[in-house]
Amino acid sequence: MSERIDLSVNIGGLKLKNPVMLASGTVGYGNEISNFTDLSKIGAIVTKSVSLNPRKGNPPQRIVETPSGMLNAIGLANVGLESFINDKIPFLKEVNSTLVCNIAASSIEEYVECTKTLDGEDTIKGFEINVSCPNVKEGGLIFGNDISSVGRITEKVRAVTNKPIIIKLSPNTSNISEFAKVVKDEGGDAVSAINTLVGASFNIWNKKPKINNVTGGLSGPAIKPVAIAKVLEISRKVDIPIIGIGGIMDWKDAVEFMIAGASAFQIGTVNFINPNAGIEIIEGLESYCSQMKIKSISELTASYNLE
Amino acid sequence: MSERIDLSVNIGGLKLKNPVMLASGTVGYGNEISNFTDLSKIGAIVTKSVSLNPRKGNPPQRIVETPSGMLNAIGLANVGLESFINDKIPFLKEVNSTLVCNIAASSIEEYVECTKTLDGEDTIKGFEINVSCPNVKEGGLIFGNDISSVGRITEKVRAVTNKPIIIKLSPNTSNISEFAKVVKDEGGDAVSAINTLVGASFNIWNKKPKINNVTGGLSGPAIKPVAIAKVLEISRKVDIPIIGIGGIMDWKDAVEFMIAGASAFQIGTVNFINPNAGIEIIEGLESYCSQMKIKSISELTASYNLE
Amino acid sequence: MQISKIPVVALEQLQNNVFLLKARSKELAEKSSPGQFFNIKVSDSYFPLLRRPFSISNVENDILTFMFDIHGEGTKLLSLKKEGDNIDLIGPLGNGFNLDDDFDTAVIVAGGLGSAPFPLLLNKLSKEKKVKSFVGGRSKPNVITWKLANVNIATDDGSIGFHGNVFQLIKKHENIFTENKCKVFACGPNPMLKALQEYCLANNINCELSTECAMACGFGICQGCPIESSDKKSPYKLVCKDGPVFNAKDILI
Amino acid sequence: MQISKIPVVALEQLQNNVFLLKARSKELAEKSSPGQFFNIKVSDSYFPLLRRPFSISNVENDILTFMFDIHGEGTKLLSLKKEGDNIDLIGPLGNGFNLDDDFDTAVIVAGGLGSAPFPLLLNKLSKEKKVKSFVGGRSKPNVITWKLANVNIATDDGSIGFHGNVFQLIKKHENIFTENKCKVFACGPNPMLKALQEYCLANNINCELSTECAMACGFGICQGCPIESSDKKSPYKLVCKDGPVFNAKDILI
Ligand SMILES: Cc1cc2nc3c(=O)[nH]c(=O)nc-3n(C[C@H](O)[C@H](O)[C@H](O)COP(=O)(O)OP(=O)(O)OC[C@H]3O[C@@H](n4cnc5c(N)ncnc54)[C@H](O)[C@@H]3O)c2cc1C
Ligand SMILES: Cc1cc2nc3c(=O)[nH]c(=O)nc-3n(C[C@H](O)[C@H](O)[C@H](O)COP(=O)(O)OP(=O)(O)OC[C@H]3O[C@@H](n4cnc5c(N)ncnc54)[C@H](O)[C@@H]3O)c2cc1C
Ligand SMILES: Cc1cc2nc3c(=O)[nH]c(=O)nc-3n(C[C@H](O)[C@H](O)[C@H](O)COP(=O)(O)O)c2cc1C
Ligand SMILES: Cc1cc2nc3c(=O)[nH]c(=O)nc-3n(C[C@H](O)[C@H](O)[C@H](O)COP(=O)(O)O)c2cc1C
Ligand code: FES
Ligand code: FES
Repeated sequence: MSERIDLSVNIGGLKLKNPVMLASGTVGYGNEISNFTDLSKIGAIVTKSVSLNPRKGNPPQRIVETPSGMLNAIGLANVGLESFINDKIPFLKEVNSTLVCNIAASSIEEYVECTKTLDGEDTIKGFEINVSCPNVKEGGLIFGNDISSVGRITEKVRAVTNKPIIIKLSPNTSNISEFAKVVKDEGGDAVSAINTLVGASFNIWNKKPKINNVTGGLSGPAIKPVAIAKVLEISRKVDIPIIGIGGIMDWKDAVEFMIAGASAFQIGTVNFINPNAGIEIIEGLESYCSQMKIKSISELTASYNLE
Repeated sequence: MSERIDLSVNIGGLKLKNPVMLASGTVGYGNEISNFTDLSKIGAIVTKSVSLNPRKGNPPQRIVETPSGMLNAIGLANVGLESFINDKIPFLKEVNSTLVCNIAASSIEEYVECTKTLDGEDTIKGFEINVSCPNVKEGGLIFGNDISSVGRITEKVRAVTNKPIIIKLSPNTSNISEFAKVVKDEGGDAVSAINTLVGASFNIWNKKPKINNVTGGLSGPAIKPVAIAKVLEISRKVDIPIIGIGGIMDWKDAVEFMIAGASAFQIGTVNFINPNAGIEIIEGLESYCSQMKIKSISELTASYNLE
Repeated sequence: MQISKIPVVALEQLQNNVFLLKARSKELAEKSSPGQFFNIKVSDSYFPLLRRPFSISNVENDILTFMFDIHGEGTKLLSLKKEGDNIDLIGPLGNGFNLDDDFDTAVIVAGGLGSAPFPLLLNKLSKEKKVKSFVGGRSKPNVITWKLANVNIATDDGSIGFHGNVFQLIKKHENIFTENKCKVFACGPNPMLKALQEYCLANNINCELSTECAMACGFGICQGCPIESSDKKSPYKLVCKDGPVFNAKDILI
Repeated sequence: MQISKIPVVALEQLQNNVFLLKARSKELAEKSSPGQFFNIKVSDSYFPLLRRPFSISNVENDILTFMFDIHGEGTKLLSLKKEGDNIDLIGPLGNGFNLDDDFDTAVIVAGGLGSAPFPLLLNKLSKEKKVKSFVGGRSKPNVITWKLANVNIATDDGSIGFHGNVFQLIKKHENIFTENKCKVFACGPNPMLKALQEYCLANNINCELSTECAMACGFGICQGCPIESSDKKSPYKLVCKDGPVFNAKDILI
């Protein structure tokens, strides 16, 4: 074999051994998926959005399949900050994978409180601030689609931690790069794009929404072209590291995101279908790089050729 | 068989014998598709966006398949107003299907000029104003994502025609119902939703965009859940007739759109795969209505049950 | 709990719209217990996107059997599998039926495809236990009695057996609950499970219900499959991980 | 030009990665002429979404033959068709080769799968005409000479025939153009077509090129398949409707 390819990446100070991250809400707290895959080889795990207090989540039905996609309205079901620290972090510590903690909240104060409390946890190497969950009444898209809220959240969270801050952006907007710009201006280290698209589906026989919450978030291969366009838009307009997310099923999709501007990427829905996808993607990236004579994977980022 | 079901609909003054419309840009000017389907049975044909002067359109590659969808960047290739009137309308006249003329422009004056010129054509029963094409440099989304532009276009076009005016809205925004509201306030008769979502795709071997225009518009089943959510949002917030569009492949999808709030619907991408889809949908609607004991299809509109 | 690719040895039509998919794996056969399920990839592409959950219907030596009907796209593709194909599946998943309780008579209650998990259950049941089965369906072709014992049938249209639903049929045989130390094992549509749950709780009969729910992952990472716990203070349980089999007293249907 | 469902009679492996799909339709067989194509639905679902265009490779009595290689998802699905399946296809579409011009020698030029349309062309060619074929490929397994006559072969790696590309091979046989009244019929990768086009235009040789392009509809309603016209003033031509065969002088490649 040829010489070793350097897969490591640095996303605004967050150093990962490779660009493969497992997306928030699609790996739980690591336990169950560790039956299927070697988490210690994965670049980073992003934990399920945690909020100050536990959330029960939405009543069923929470998910429905759509063409090449799925809608979910989990409603940020999570164990809450305290139980996260006491019950979940110990397992995640053992895993020996870089940990990014995703935080969701319904007020700026709650974001700040969560970040402050978790800042002391050594195991957590960075924060992903979820300002874009489409499935909760408070917070969620009310923040995510409002530039000044996103700016203020970034600013206030920045004030309480020195660890890398990633703001997870909503795609349900016409100008995602302006959101990325405000994140940069307020001291955020990176953005992740995209969270799910708002979608809905009806049962034609009883005329009820298939998702109890009426609308849900669309993920999976269906949204990949939209996500690629959003990453590209940010990449062309704003100088900030981007974590690409949306419909990645294999290493080819991952390479596409990196070419379009991503420094790293997250895989979500694919974990449900192939919980070992992350490892397979790492292998695919290595052989792609060696075929393309790429020595360091970071060369791929924003390597698009638009003539 | 049971008694005849009334499939006719009235969309803000535009009367159709059934709610099936063929979407702009997906039926050309009717000639070619008439080899495969009986256009006289279709509710309405919406012609390819016409602009004042002919447009050559974008260089190839203009289309690419994506998971359950396709991206296109045709670039509003069209014969221009004069040739449309002289060469295309005569055939469309013969077809005996209701004709809606879709207009695209890069300035408000151009919209007005086109509408005024076409207003005299008896064959044209209504106008669909395309303020949401993602694939042209001027006009397109610059208008479509700006509420005041959409308001002004509606107002100015309203001033020059008494025929029904439908504004075709962009989904690439966080608040489509506000756009629908301004259309209503400025005298528009209906909105159609949605046009394509902005998407992109890269060839990972040469790092070039697969679509020469870099970004394209995403259509097909992949976008159906997004389109349903947009129709529902408008339906819940604004009292204006809605024409649902996005990923309809069969009568079940069409019913879903009507339940979500649509008074009629358009089929686009499916025409490329099954150019007789419109007729099959009409048949499917009829048997659905008789099974559900629906006497008039308009009862279906916004019949959602959200508890 | 693992991802496996195992060879199909047969795809048989049991009756009407009901199929049996048989596949070989010694390892999975040994690990499987009644009431557990596998999450099966029905195609080689990502269309349909999600896996489809199926109960383990039976295990004979190293052959696993799944029983299904054609419901939509996914089950249609499954019905096209043939000998020699490989199927990709995750499992065995979830918690199955508990056969270690103190009972002398197993009362099997199945509605429609709800008969699926019981051949394996009867297989694993100690030979000393008695079995009484109640099987319901819309009409004769929907009644599945494959490998069941001591079967009483109910059909909605009366085309075979008792004319009425399976719960009404059980009520007609109420005496078994007083004459034996019974445990009820049930699988079928929600209204059936609900009626049975109420009845068993009211009459203090030990009862386990196999539930169904839309699933994405099937192993606890998506939180897509909640079911209300009867303990109002505790959050939802997950059908895939905490179930799919629950004791009637632990959940609200 | 119609939507048809016709039965597959055979799926044969011609060589290596090259397959022949044979399907029966008297009506379509009669309507098909060389260089035209059909837009084929490769699955029963809407995945993959779009149809796939394939040249008509041959027609024998009421049997249509398509020749293809496995390229991606669509052609993989097509290769799984078997006798008794029905395929759904639209066509015959587009404008094929014109065999009525004044020429005595047909010069066939094919690169890789570009051999596909020529069996039918030779079939329809008047018996008085002479034929000279030049077939190129990367390596021996990529050279397709099925039902061609008077074949000269070129391979990039020299594993069979001339070591070089098919255009270089033709140049070595330039004398045929002076010794006969030739018409060139070509199908293959763009660089090959381009070189040939330049050469034929420079030497005043009548030449038709079969072009390829991503297509959505295949019959003129999507405008997805433009090709630059050599007349700078006229807008794009459509590959599906105005082509796929064009005279070398009419387009820019
Ligand atoms: C734990 C468990 C065990 C099961 N065991 C069996 C079995 O042994 N035999 C059998 O025939 N069926 C069983 N089912 C139901 C089976 O999973 C569905 O019939 C199947 O998923 C339908 O897929 P489809 O693509 O054909 O239908 P579609 O309706 O097209 O499926 C669309 C989506 O809805 C989901 N879905 C549809 N019906 C159900 C359902 N009843 N329960 C859960 N999700 C559903 C599908 O998984 C898919 O995501 C079981 C379900 C669960 C949860
Ligand atoms: C008029 C015409 C005639 C053709 N005749 C033949 C033939 O006789 N034999 C044969 O093997 N191939 C032929 N092709 C090419 C054939 O259509 C593609 O190989 C096929 O579409 C690949 O589909 P896929 O899903 O396997 O590949 P994928 O790469 O997965 O396809 C993805 C998308 O790209 C399109 N695409 C991929 N390759 C091509 C291509 N070369 N040309 C146009 N679109 C492409 C597909 O249609 C699809 O929309 C012809 C193409 C055209 C336009
Ligand atoms: C079931 C489910 C739950 C999710 N939960 C969260 C969450 O708690 N927090 C968050 O930031 N994103 C959440 N997401 C969004 C994903 O992290 C990701 O942004 C999205 O699914 C798109 O990626 P994919 O197409 O690879 O799935 C969730 C997605 C799914 C499908
Ligand atoms: C190839 C193509 C060309 C289109 N051209 C136009 C156009 O000229 N004007 C317009 O308003 N919409 C145009 N559209 C958008 C469609 O009318 C429709 O809004 C969109 O495709 C979503 O519907 P679908 O998913 O059913 O295709 C075009 C769509 C496609 C796929
Ligand atoms: S199906 Fe994913 S948690 Fe149960
Ligand atoms: S492929 Fe649609 S116009 Fe040519």
